[in-house]
Amino acid sequence: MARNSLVFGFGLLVALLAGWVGFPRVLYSRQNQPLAFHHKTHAEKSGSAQCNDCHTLAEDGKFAGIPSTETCAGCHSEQVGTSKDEAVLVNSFLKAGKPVPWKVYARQPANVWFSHAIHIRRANLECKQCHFSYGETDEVRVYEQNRISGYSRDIWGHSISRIRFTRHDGMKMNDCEDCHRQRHIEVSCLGCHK
Amino acid sequence: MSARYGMVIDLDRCTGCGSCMVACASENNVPSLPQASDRTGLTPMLVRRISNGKQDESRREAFVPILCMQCEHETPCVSVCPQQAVEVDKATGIVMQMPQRCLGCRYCMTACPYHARYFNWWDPAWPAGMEKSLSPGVAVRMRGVVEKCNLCHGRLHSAQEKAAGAGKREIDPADYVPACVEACPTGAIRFGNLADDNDPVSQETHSPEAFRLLARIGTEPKVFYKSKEPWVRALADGSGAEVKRG
Amino acid sequence: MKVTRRDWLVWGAGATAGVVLSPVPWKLLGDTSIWTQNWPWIPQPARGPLEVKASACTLCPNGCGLRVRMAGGWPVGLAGLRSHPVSQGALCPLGFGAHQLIWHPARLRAVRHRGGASSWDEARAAFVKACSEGPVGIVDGFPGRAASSVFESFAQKRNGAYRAVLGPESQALTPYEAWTRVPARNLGFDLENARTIVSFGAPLLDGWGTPGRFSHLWAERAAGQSDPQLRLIHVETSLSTTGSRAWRRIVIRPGSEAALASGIARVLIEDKLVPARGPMPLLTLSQAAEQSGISADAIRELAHTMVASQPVIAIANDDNPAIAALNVILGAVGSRGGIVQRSKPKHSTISTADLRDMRAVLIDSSMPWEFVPETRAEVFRFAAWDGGPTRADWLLPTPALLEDLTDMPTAPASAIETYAIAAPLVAPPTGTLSAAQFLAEIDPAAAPVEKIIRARCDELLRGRAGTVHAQESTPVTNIATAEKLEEQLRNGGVWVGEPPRAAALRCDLKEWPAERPSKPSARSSAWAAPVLPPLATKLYEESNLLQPVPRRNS
Amino acid sequence: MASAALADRRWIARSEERSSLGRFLLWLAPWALLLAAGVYAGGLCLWFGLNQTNMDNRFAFGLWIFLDLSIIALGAGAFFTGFLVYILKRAELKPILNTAVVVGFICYSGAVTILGIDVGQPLRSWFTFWHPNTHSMLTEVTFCITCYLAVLSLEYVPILLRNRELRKLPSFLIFEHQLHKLVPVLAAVGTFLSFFHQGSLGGLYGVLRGRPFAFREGFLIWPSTFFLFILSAIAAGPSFLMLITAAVEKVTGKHLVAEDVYRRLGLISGTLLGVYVAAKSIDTLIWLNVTSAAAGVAPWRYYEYKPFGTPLLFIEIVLLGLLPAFLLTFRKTASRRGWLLSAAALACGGVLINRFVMTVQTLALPTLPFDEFLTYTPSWQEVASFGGVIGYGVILYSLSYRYLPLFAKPKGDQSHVSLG
Repeated sequence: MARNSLVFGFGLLVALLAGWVGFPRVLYSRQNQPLAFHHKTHAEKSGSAQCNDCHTLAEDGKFAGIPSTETCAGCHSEQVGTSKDEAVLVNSFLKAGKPVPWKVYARQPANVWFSHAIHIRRANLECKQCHFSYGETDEVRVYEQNRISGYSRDIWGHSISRIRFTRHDGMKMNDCEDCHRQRHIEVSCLGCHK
Repeated sequence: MSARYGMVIDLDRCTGCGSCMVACASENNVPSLPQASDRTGLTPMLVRRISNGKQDESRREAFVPILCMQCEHETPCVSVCPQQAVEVDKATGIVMQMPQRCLGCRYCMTACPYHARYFNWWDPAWPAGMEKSLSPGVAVRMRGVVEKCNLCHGRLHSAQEKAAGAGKREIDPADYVPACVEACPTGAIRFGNLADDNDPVSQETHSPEAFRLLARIGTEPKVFYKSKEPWVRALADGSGAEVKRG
Repeated sequence: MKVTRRDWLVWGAGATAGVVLSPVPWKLLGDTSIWTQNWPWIPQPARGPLEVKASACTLCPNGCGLRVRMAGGWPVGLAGLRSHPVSQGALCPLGFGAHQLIWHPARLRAVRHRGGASSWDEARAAFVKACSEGPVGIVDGFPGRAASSVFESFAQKRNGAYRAVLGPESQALTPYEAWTRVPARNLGFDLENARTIVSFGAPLLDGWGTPGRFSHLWAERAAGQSDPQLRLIHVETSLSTTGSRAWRRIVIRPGSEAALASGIARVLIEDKLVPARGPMPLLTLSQAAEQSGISADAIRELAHTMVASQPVIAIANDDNPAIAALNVILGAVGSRGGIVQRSKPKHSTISTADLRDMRAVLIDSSMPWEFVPETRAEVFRFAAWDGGPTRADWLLPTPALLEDLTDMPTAPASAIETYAIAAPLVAPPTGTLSAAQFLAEIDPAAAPVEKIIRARCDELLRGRAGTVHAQESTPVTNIATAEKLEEQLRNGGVWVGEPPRAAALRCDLKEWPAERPSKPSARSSAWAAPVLPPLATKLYEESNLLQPVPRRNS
Repeated sequence: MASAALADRRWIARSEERSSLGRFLLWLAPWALLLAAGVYAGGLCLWFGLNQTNMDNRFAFGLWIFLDLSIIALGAGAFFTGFLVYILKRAELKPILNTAVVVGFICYSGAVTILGIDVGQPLRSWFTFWHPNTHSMLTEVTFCITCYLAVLSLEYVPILLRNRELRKLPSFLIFEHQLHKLVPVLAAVGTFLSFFHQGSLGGLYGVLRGRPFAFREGFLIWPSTFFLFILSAIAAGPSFLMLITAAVEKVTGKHLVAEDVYRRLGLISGTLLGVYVAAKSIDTLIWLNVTSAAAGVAPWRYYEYKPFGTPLLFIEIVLLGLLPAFLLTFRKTASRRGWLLSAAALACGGVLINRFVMTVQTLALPTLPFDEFLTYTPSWQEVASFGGVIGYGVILYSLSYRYLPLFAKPKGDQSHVSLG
């Protein structure tokens, strides 16, 4: 019997390790951003502290998202500094007139309708509320993509168990719902889906 | 403050041109599949031809645009859906169909007396390049789910965003007009907030000429019809014997 | 130690328990269903800013005002332009799906010669050779455009023929040319002021003239009213939608429209319902009754009803002179609510020169695909789409709607003069040329469309008449330069001339025209494109609203 | 071959006489073919979607739903026999208990499989458990059927473990004995679940106020069809068991259960059928005179459409209801096997017709005044995939019959018999 439980426990352990440690590594593919963009540096150099200095929210409620290459060209019309990425930016994107294929961590699927205007202008939420303080760091995060659903890992959140250690993890529907529940805001399915 | 969006469709004004059908399909990214027939196609807005059955000068025809009736009471499709893919929105009264939640059991289709629900029998497809013409407000549905008229909900979204951008809570009614209403050349389809007594459309629903399809099964549709012709008003009755198809 | 079979079983049991307690099964369950919600092979609309542009529809001569929603630089939705004075925010059902025509599978993208692949150079060479060998005919579906005058001047230089083929709406006006000495293109039906309209088979509610025009009138003044301000009497030979919607419906024998018209005219004159204005019809009332298949009393009753609420106007669906003559008797020609002359006469003339003795015939993309010139000449067919089998020798791909600069003159049968410009909103596919561009390449001396349009704007400005209808309407006199005017028109503005002066039109009809049965007109529908928008299947295949059109959507 | 035959014999109970392996395989072959065709057809539907069927927007439900409802009704014998034996202590029915369980398992697993193909998005069907809409009859059905299928599997296991070879493993034997203690509980649970989903299947249509032909008033949240379906199911279940058993006796040429078991089943089936027919007639009258009128429809208009119409109503209630009820209960006829079985067949037919009327006729009839009466013919894929289920059923039953003690022998130790 003792031997039995030992063998059983061994099987259990192997499976648990595979499931909790191995599986996430297999499930998500890791992709680098096309350019090493540093939020902090840009904030300092351009002297713009506010998110919406670059990620503008227009009067008609339209949110610009990631700034266009025209905005980059404002400073980077010619190479600034000597880094390899700098050359790439100027030559293969700005000069070529091609948009930079950023991988968007917070990208929601096509069936989701999200209005920054409503959340910022009406609910006065801070960008951090959902986007963490990424904008203040100088790290270039690796973009992790779920191989099956194609979602960015940020949607599910980084803890595979969805037991959050930081409040800012996960942008799943449940996370939207939690926030809405706290604020007693009732939204129908098509309130956020299209 | 919660609205009850509805319609009054003046059947005496409808000439059966079908503009509403095409405008609806274009707005809602409804595919046009060569293999689809009048029994398997997707027509969230469908104009049906009826007549008084005569074949001489005395023949009268009418056209009945059929869309989701937005039933207010005992909404047949909502109670039957096993996984809450259909709901009546408290804020707008719109009966909402969620293709991403739907498992395609089609129980709601058997429940709908108006045949206003459609199943995606095929994967949606467009000729090469035509996907660039898809309207951005609406996600394309996948094969194997039910869809129906959501009262151009994408347009409500843009109206809400516009209001929020201007820091307003309420949308400007002019910003939210469904595609079929906008398209109708004779103004036969009128759209408004039935909860607002000052809304002309809401007042029209009380006219003696206004009626609802199958009124007596008690689903209280928010889509009303109206006509001066008695034989057309007979539509209100399920057993409307004097009405003939086509 | 020895590993037994039992050990494996136990180990497996443990592993199974472990897997169940791990995220693997649950996460996979979730992600596979999310996958079904975002199947990679299902196209989704592009992300990008939405902009709204105003333009004009160029699919038929009516040129309805278009509100174009664009996303990512491509049109994603069409709607009517409310500010357009004639179409008044309406489009035909096909128009609402027209933006997808750009991507229609039948889109022509390369020159074809007798079914085989060819090139613009070969086509140009062949056309130049033809021009040098004999006269060329040019066939135009929407006369009066800048392109039309390119065609005309080219044809004149080559002592060839320019021919415009008219739709039924304009054809119904041709008989008056002889009696009023005003070209039919400058005449119009003043429906807006009529009280009684007698249509002899004209499908007024079923694709006649500008879609928004009559349907608006009818909806506001007639729909559902037992004693309407606007009485629509529909004479038809087979039960039609317009008939079932009309205030009165009269069913007669096929081809007997003229007979009925004569009968009515005779009653009008005999019963002194109208002052004697014209000759007595040749047909007696009994003959008319006998031919049309309705009783003499019915005809007399009809005549009395017609004049009961005036102004009254009769509208034919072809160029039948008898119905035109009836209008003369009714006093409808040159009177308010009748046939009127539009404010600004255009000098362009409609030559009905036949194309039999031409060396080559150039057919513009504005002509319906069905049109077959009665000629043995070499045919150069311009089209944006392939409509299937054709007798044309050359198929030459042109820009489609929203891709080409075109001006849209007054819609057929309109009572008011209008002028609009459809500016290109998207770039046409490489390797496409409009007929006008093609001719301009051959004859560098000829003025290009851009120049002509500018000249016309200049002309309008100097005319100091009319207003430009856009978001708000501006009198031409308040516009500084032709550039400004053109810019406004290019952005969806519509120039509208002064209201017609009915009395300006003089008409004398010597004797009653010879009877002849009505014949279907050369072009059945205004729709010029050889294909229908894909979404037309909603009307034809996916519902039984309309009878299927077999070839059109191929 | 010889060694195979030997191995095969080792698995067959010592006391049992079975045909040679060769003959057995020969018997399975055609059914295997049917199953293969079914798997192929079902695969087509899963891969290309439901455009493989002939269903359409009006006929959103078709052949599959009709047959699902039917076999679930016929499978009711499983829970009902268990109920009679363990709850009502009708020991004389024990001999057919195992067969009842196997038949039930086949019917339910088959139905669930077909439902899996019938939905447009099978990969999302678990949403019903995650976001259930408690108001939906379909939710009730889904939950009960899946739970009851689990119960049936648990009831199946002990039978499985009675296999000659498997019994050799001591742990299995212990496990089986434990399970056996559980069986009465399972029977009780099964009964409860079955009552609900059989009813909910009826409710499925009874609640459709949008389909006046099917809509029924009822008791609390349950329309009358809820109770009628339960009744008809438990009435037809035993009849179906009789037919199966008789068929097995015919095929194997063995005398498996005592004559009085048949008569007992017949009596139960007949009596319940009588009650059902009475209830159904009352329900129909109420619908004709009250319910339909309230919905503003002329009830008789629904019976004008051929090929259905009043004849079908007569066949359903009288020919396939009243008549078999009489034949099954009337001593003279009930004592003759021929009469008994044909009556049982009629009874089963009656339930089939009822399910057909509720599903297919309901959808064929117009609801809007300008609707037309529609018909639909299933595609070969629909037919074949259901043929697959039949093939699967026969194969599973044959295997169970060959290697498991389905029919406890009249004499022999009771412990065998009790193993249900």
